[in-house]
Amino acid sequence: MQKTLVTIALAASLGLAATTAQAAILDDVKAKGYVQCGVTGGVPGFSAPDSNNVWTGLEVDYCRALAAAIFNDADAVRYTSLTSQERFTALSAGEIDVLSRTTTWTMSRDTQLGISFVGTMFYDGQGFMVRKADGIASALDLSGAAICIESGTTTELNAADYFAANNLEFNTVVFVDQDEVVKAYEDGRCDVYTTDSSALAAERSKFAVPDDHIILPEIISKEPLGPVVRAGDSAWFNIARWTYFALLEAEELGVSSANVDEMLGSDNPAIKRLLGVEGDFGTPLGLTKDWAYQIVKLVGNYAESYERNVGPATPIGLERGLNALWRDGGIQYAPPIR
Amino acid sequence: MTDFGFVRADMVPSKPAPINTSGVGAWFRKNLFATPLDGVLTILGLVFLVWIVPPLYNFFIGHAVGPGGTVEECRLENAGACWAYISSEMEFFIYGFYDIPEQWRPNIVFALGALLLIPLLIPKVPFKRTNAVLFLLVFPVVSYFLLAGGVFGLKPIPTEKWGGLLVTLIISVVGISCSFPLGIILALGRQSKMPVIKTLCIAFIELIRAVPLITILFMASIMLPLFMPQGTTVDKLLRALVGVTLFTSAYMAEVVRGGLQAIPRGQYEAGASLGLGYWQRMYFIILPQALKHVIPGIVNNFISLFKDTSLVYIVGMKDLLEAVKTKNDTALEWQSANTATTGYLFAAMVFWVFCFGMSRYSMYMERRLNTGYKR
Amino acid sequence: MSQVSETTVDRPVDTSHMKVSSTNVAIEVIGMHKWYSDFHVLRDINLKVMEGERIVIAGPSGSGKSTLIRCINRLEEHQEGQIIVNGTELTADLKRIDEVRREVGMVFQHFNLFPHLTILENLTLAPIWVRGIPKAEAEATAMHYLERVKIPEQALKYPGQLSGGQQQRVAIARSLCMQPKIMLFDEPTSALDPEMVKEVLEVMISLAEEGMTMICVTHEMGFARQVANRVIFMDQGQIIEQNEPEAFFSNPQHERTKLFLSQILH
Amino acid sequence: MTTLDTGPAAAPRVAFYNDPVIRGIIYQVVVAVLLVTFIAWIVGNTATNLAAQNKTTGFDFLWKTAGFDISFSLLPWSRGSYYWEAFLVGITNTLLVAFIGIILATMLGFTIGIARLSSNFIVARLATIYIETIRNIPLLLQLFFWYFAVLKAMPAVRESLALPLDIFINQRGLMVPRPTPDQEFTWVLVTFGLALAGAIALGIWATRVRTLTGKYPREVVLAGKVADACVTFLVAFTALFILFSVAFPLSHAPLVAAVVAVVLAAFSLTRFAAISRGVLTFLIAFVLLDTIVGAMFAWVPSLLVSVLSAMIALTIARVGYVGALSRPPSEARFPLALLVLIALGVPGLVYWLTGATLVFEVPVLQRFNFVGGLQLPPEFVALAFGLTIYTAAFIAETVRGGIQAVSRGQTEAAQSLGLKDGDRLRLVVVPQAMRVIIPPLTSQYLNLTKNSSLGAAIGYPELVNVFAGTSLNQTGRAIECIAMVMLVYLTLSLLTSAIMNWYNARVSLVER
Amino acid sequence: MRLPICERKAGKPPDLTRFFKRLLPLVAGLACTLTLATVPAGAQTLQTVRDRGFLICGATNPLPGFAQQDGEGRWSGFDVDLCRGIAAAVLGDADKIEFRSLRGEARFAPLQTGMVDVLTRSGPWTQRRDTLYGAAYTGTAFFDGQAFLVPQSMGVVSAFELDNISVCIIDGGEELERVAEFFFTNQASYTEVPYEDVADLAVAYQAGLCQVVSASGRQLQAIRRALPDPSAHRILPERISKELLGPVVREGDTQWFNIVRWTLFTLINAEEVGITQLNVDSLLAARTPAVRRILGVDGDFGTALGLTPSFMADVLRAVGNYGELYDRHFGPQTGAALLRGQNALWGNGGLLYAAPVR
Repeated sequence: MQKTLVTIALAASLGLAATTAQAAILDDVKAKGYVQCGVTGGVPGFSAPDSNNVWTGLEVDYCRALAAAIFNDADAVRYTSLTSQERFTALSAGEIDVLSRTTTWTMSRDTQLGISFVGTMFYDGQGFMVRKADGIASALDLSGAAICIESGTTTELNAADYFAANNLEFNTVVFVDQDEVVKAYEDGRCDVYTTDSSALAAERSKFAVPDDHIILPEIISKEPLGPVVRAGDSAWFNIARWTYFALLEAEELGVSSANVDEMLGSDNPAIKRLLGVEGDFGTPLGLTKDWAYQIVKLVGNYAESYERNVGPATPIGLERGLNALWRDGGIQYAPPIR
Repeated sequence: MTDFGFVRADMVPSKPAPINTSGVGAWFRKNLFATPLDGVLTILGLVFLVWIVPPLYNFFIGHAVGPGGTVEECRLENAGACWAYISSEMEFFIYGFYDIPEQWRPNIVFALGALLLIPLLIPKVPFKRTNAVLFLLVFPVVSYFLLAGGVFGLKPIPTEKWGGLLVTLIISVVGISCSFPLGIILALGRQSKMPVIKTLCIAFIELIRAVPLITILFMASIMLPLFMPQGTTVDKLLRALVGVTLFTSAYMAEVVRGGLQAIPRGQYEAGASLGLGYWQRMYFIILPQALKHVIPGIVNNFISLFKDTSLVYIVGMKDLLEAVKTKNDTALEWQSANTATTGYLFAAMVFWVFCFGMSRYSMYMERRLNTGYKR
Repeated sequence: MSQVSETTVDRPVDTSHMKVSSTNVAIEVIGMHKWYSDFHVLRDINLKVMEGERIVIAGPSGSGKSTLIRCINRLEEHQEGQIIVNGTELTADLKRIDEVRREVGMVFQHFNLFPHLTILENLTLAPIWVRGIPKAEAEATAMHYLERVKIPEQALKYPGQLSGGQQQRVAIARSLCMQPKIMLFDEPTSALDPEMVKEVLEVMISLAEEGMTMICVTHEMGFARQVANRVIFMDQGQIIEQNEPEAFFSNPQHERTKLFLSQILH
Repeated sequence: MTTLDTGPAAAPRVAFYNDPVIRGIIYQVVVAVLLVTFIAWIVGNTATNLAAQNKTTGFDFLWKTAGFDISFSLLPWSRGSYYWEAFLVGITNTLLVAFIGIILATMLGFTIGIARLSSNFIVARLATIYIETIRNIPLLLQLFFWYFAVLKAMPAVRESLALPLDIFINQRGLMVPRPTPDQEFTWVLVTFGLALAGAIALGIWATRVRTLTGKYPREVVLAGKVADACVTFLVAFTALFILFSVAFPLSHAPLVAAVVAVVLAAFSLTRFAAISRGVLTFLIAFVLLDTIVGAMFAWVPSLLVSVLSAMIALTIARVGYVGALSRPPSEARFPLALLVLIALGVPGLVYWLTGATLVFEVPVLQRFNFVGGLQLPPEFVALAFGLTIYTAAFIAETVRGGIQAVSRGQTEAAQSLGLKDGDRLRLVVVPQAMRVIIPPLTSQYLNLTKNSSLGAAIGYPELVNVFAGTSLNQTGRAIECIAMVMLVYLTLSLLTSAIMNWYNARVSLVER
Repeated sequence: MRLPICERKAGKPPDLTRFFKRLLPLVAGLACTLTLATVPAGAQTLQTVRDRGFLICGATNPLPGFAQQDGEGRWSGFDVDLCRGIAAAVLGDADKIEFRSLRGEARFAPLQTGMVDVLTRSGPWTQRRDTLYGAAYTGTAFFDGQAFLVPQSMGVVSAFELDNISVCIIDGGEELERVAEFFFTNQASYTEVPYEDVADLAVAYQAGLCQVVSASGRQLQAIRRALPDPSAHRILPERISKELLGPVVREGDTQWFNIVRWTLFTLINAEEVGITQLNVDSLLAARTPAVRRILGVDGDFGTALGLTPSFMADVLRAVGNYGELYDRHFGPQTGAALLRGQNALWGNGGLLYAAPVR
């Protein structure tokens, strides 16, 4: 009996084990027919199963865009739900082709773990929340306002630095705990509440009337979250990088999934290049000419993905802020496709 | 009566016990008010019940929002458990990300498993051997191909998409059926006279038993990729299976060893005197007796294993518990005060039913075979 | 339980002390009934035991023999009737129970020695902690009784190291250390191998020779014949017949008794 | 795994090798070779992989600054601390939660285990329900439940649940008073240690004398009587004081309490001791019941609660009274009160004489938060709570098994020898039960310690979380971190099993 | 790193259990193999530079402000300072560089053949350059784009005010299109005056052949600096195209890529937390975690790159932070101040953003 069981186990393991070659990730991805994408266990807006049990989110859309660029099929993605402990090992070991999992780009990770950050899909960082009725539009209007803040954290230091740098009067009400800070703000103890902007949004969604509060566009500390690939395969790095840039470029050029087909007829050379009507920018990447067209067609541009997953219309309710395009006051900026 | 001779002429008829030793009153007296202290304990117990039962009833049933309810009802001030949330997310809890149109496949596997397992568990049903072979050898293969697809025109469904109760059951069933033989081999190895094999088995068993399962799974998830040749990856489900199986087999080995030690020397000698080889001796004589001795321990291990499947969240599998937790965290549309509690309670009930069933079955078998330990 | 043997002691039994001379009542049971919940296990038991009397209780299993003697030192509670031991009536009063138990020794079928204590400690435990006897004295007494049961050399061993017969003799010695006035034996030999039965019976006989009041539930009919001055036959929770051993064995009156004796004596 | 690959199924079939000795050697050589190959293969792979990922190995990272925060630490910790300090913090946090869990689980487990054997239907059934519910649900789920469903649903800070003794519970965890001893308090601690040792020594001596002579020493008996009276006074005074100042406010509460307590203490020295004891039992029972039941049924009129409590307390008092009646005279009684008094009273005296102060820094709700006191984070509370509840169910079963393992015959034999209930338990049942209980109990303790690693799932910074989690994540030194963590558990386990082997060898029953 | 256990062959193990005794050598062996097996491979560029003793650094075309040669043949400028920063990081000495000005389109060839180690300016970052030439852009050092140079006298402060003007533009690239598009969307009118060469633009503007010049910001800056009175001219802040300039390295050497990328990020991060060339040493005692990390007081971010733990402090000591670098070459004291604009930090309205040192 034991023998047969061992045989079954071996057979199963052979069946389940997949292999990837280290060197040419693209070839390997093409060979297996899908992109293996590392995601979170479930963070609403970024990567989480929706009500149909399909992975959705900003980071998931990135993976879908990658798949669209390679296979012309945004669904050619398999998701691996990873804990924060195992994410980098999984990436280094080739279990996943790309890690798109609320991972903050930091120096130690970028340089010590054998991985490369592709870019910043989402600029997170400390932000401010105010009551809508106060009519404040920018953090620069906050001079003298009472700010609820968690004491002894970098939050406090960041805020102090920001106010000093902008010559604003800094007036804080300090608490030891996050919940208390929220409570104090809700009770009207202070005018402003500051913490990481995605947390701000989450807290706001818990308020009785979330719409009475707005999150200001300014972000004053840095938590750049972005996709990560294994270091050492430049071709794959370039694909990952330019997929991200294509999402931005499409938004900048006003190409969306809705109008991408009519845009094929556009006279704008930048659009022509993006959509592969003019020039061939796919081949150097190892992709087809219309790679960016497929991305936009199947996934949409950055703005669409943002609005769909974390934008103001969703329960997450995040304003674009820093994540707006450079020309709209944000810092999302892509080199041109040329 | 001082006179010696006495012969009873009429038998004393059995008469009903005095009212204070029988009937409801007696039961009450004996079980609830035997001594004043007992009475006090009874009253305190009742006070406790009066205190705890109504709120529990209200939470679970009274004020609970039934499966057809809406999230608004769940958000009411005094609403109880939000069963509507469970029923709306049930698919995820059972199948995880498994493609919805393909969910008939796990269903068939469930049905097949039940169909093969139930007769196996009922002692009276014949064809045990055939049944066991079907369940242990044919069923896993069929299930694997049915679930994974890729043959006979079935849509391939990668294991990353499997989840919920499906994964919990897969891991526990495979873990149970693999760790059992492995545990026996380890136990035999530990009893072996060959120093190298003995040392290895002891080292393996003791090492595994010394560390928490969570670290074994950590190894499976973080270190295994480092140990493998470059570019080789091992499926996550397989990793969880291997981790859980190895872990349980060490415990199983210790239980089996207990059984082996309980077998008198004479049995070994008798086996040897019949000219049986080592494996024949073990298979026909020693193991059947030893295993019978330790059924409770084995089942306890199975229960632990079943509960331990919840740890596979470490390797990123969405088993039942992790599926519930994921939905608790991410199903914003169902957010209410009791949503998370309801989710956990649901998972707890499912786990409880399985574990309790197993323990009762073990007690039943124990009584049947009448070999259980006194403890 | 079902094993009924007729081991006898080969040596002549000294019956000189065995005549009941006392007129003091050691145990009196009057109209006693006992139920296990609804099961009427002892029915209308009436029994008077004089000091120095040796009574053997026989009967098929389940007839209530053991229950009866267990009632006598209140290991079981009776519901109706009276049990008076040494002039003390047994009630729920803990003090009286303690008093009675101090006077009544009991030997169990399964010895019930304390496995975690040495033989000597088994013997001195109760004298020290119940009677407050100094340890040295208690040990001297213990050694005395161990010699009586002929195993003084085992004093420092643990019960687990002794044979069944030795254990039962230790158990008897343990009871004797409390210097009881009455000894109850609950099938003392039925858990023993035949060759060990004899050594235990030896001890019991020598005890009888000293004039100890004894109630003995046993299947050892040889013992009953040699030692008892009364044999009680019980069935269905009641005393069916009682008589002097000779008369009992040679001329049973009740049908039930006849049947029983024919079965065990062939 | 390798050991399996070489099941003797691969036995050479050549007749020459049928010699069992040679065959055994061959098996072993094959296994050893396979194992070594396997290890070499793994090591080779690892080296290649690490090189390919441009990763370094070694333990040098331990002397680098960690740069992350640990939310809860007994040792001083800052972002600038080193990784080896993180390792220590992880170990201490693990040991802390394990230690507290073990103590609480032992208490709860013994209670439940004994309750399960109770002849009282309700008590036994409640205990059974507890055990069957708890041990059939995964611990991880229970931790999630306590942490996410219960603690998060606790009241906010300003609506904290106030428990007696200035303990507060809220979303942010458990706030308990923090003892702040001063310099002189060291002496109190020292005296406490000495007094405790003295009391134990006295107890042992008295018992020895009791065994040798049959009586406790005269002085001890006398002192025991006095101590009985003192303890009676203290307990009565406390209960009465609470009663008169909280439940039924009375002017001059301390005075009244003192007078009544003195009367009770005086009675306890006379032949009316049983009455004194009954009254005392009533007082304690009533105060406790009135408080607890009152808190449980806040909506029931307090008078009703008081009447009910009084009735129950009366019954308990009767039990106490009857128990006291059948108590052996003080000459034959172990002088427990005396020993307690020595162990607590002497340090108390030193405390008073030296003028040492032990002020409890009470957590105080300031405008928005509790300040002061010892604030235990919710992760800790949830983990300690979950581990306690879960392990207690298993300990209860162990205890039940241990008690049941002592056959009824042992009890009956002891009874028939005339041993009193207390002596019977102390001399016969407990020693036998404990030798059955202790080995599995130890493995439950070990399990609890290992299970504390699940704290990682709810964010309690124990060893696995701090070291195999955060540190590993920061440094990427997977092998080193996990090996160190496993080594800690291995050490704990080997130590425990070494102690257990020693214990087993010591207590195992001698058999033929 | 070496375990003591490796050396002694498990002489007298502690008296625990028997199996542990046997396990010990096994574990020891495994631990030794694991801990000793190491080596980062493929660190060629860094090693090459180290062996050579100096860094070879290139940029396309000399361009005033970015890279210019003084009378003695010494190179200075924004690009050169970037190189100096990298040299400081790698060699600890900012002066150990050889700067090469490369002309024409052939600029990637020297990089690929290893003739230069890094290009600090090589034409704007485009997809083709990033993917086709075996080069990799490490990040953005300078945000640029097509802009307008106007005389101060015109009184215009924004490009949106421009109407009815003549514009000198380079012919041949996309510049013409951009301008056309810009004026079309603004519904403004203009006349284009196309020229073949950048040098001609300056001449034409000076000669008054057009009122406005439109070219990339950096070219306008160069033109403006060449004018007799730079302060009489203004570069309008709007950028009508996207051009990103940044250091480029060969593809495939991740370590070198990271060194260059993080040298650049160091400059930006330093400006953000306020570390300057002047205060870098006094800040060694600072308590702010971000400062301590950059200066190598807390943590070690250098070793993994093959550099010293304090390499970021070395960089800052040598060249200052990004703001200082910018001001040195485009600030008011150059006489032709170029507003930071997009090159301001992200918190100050610009686009400069670097991942944190953590």
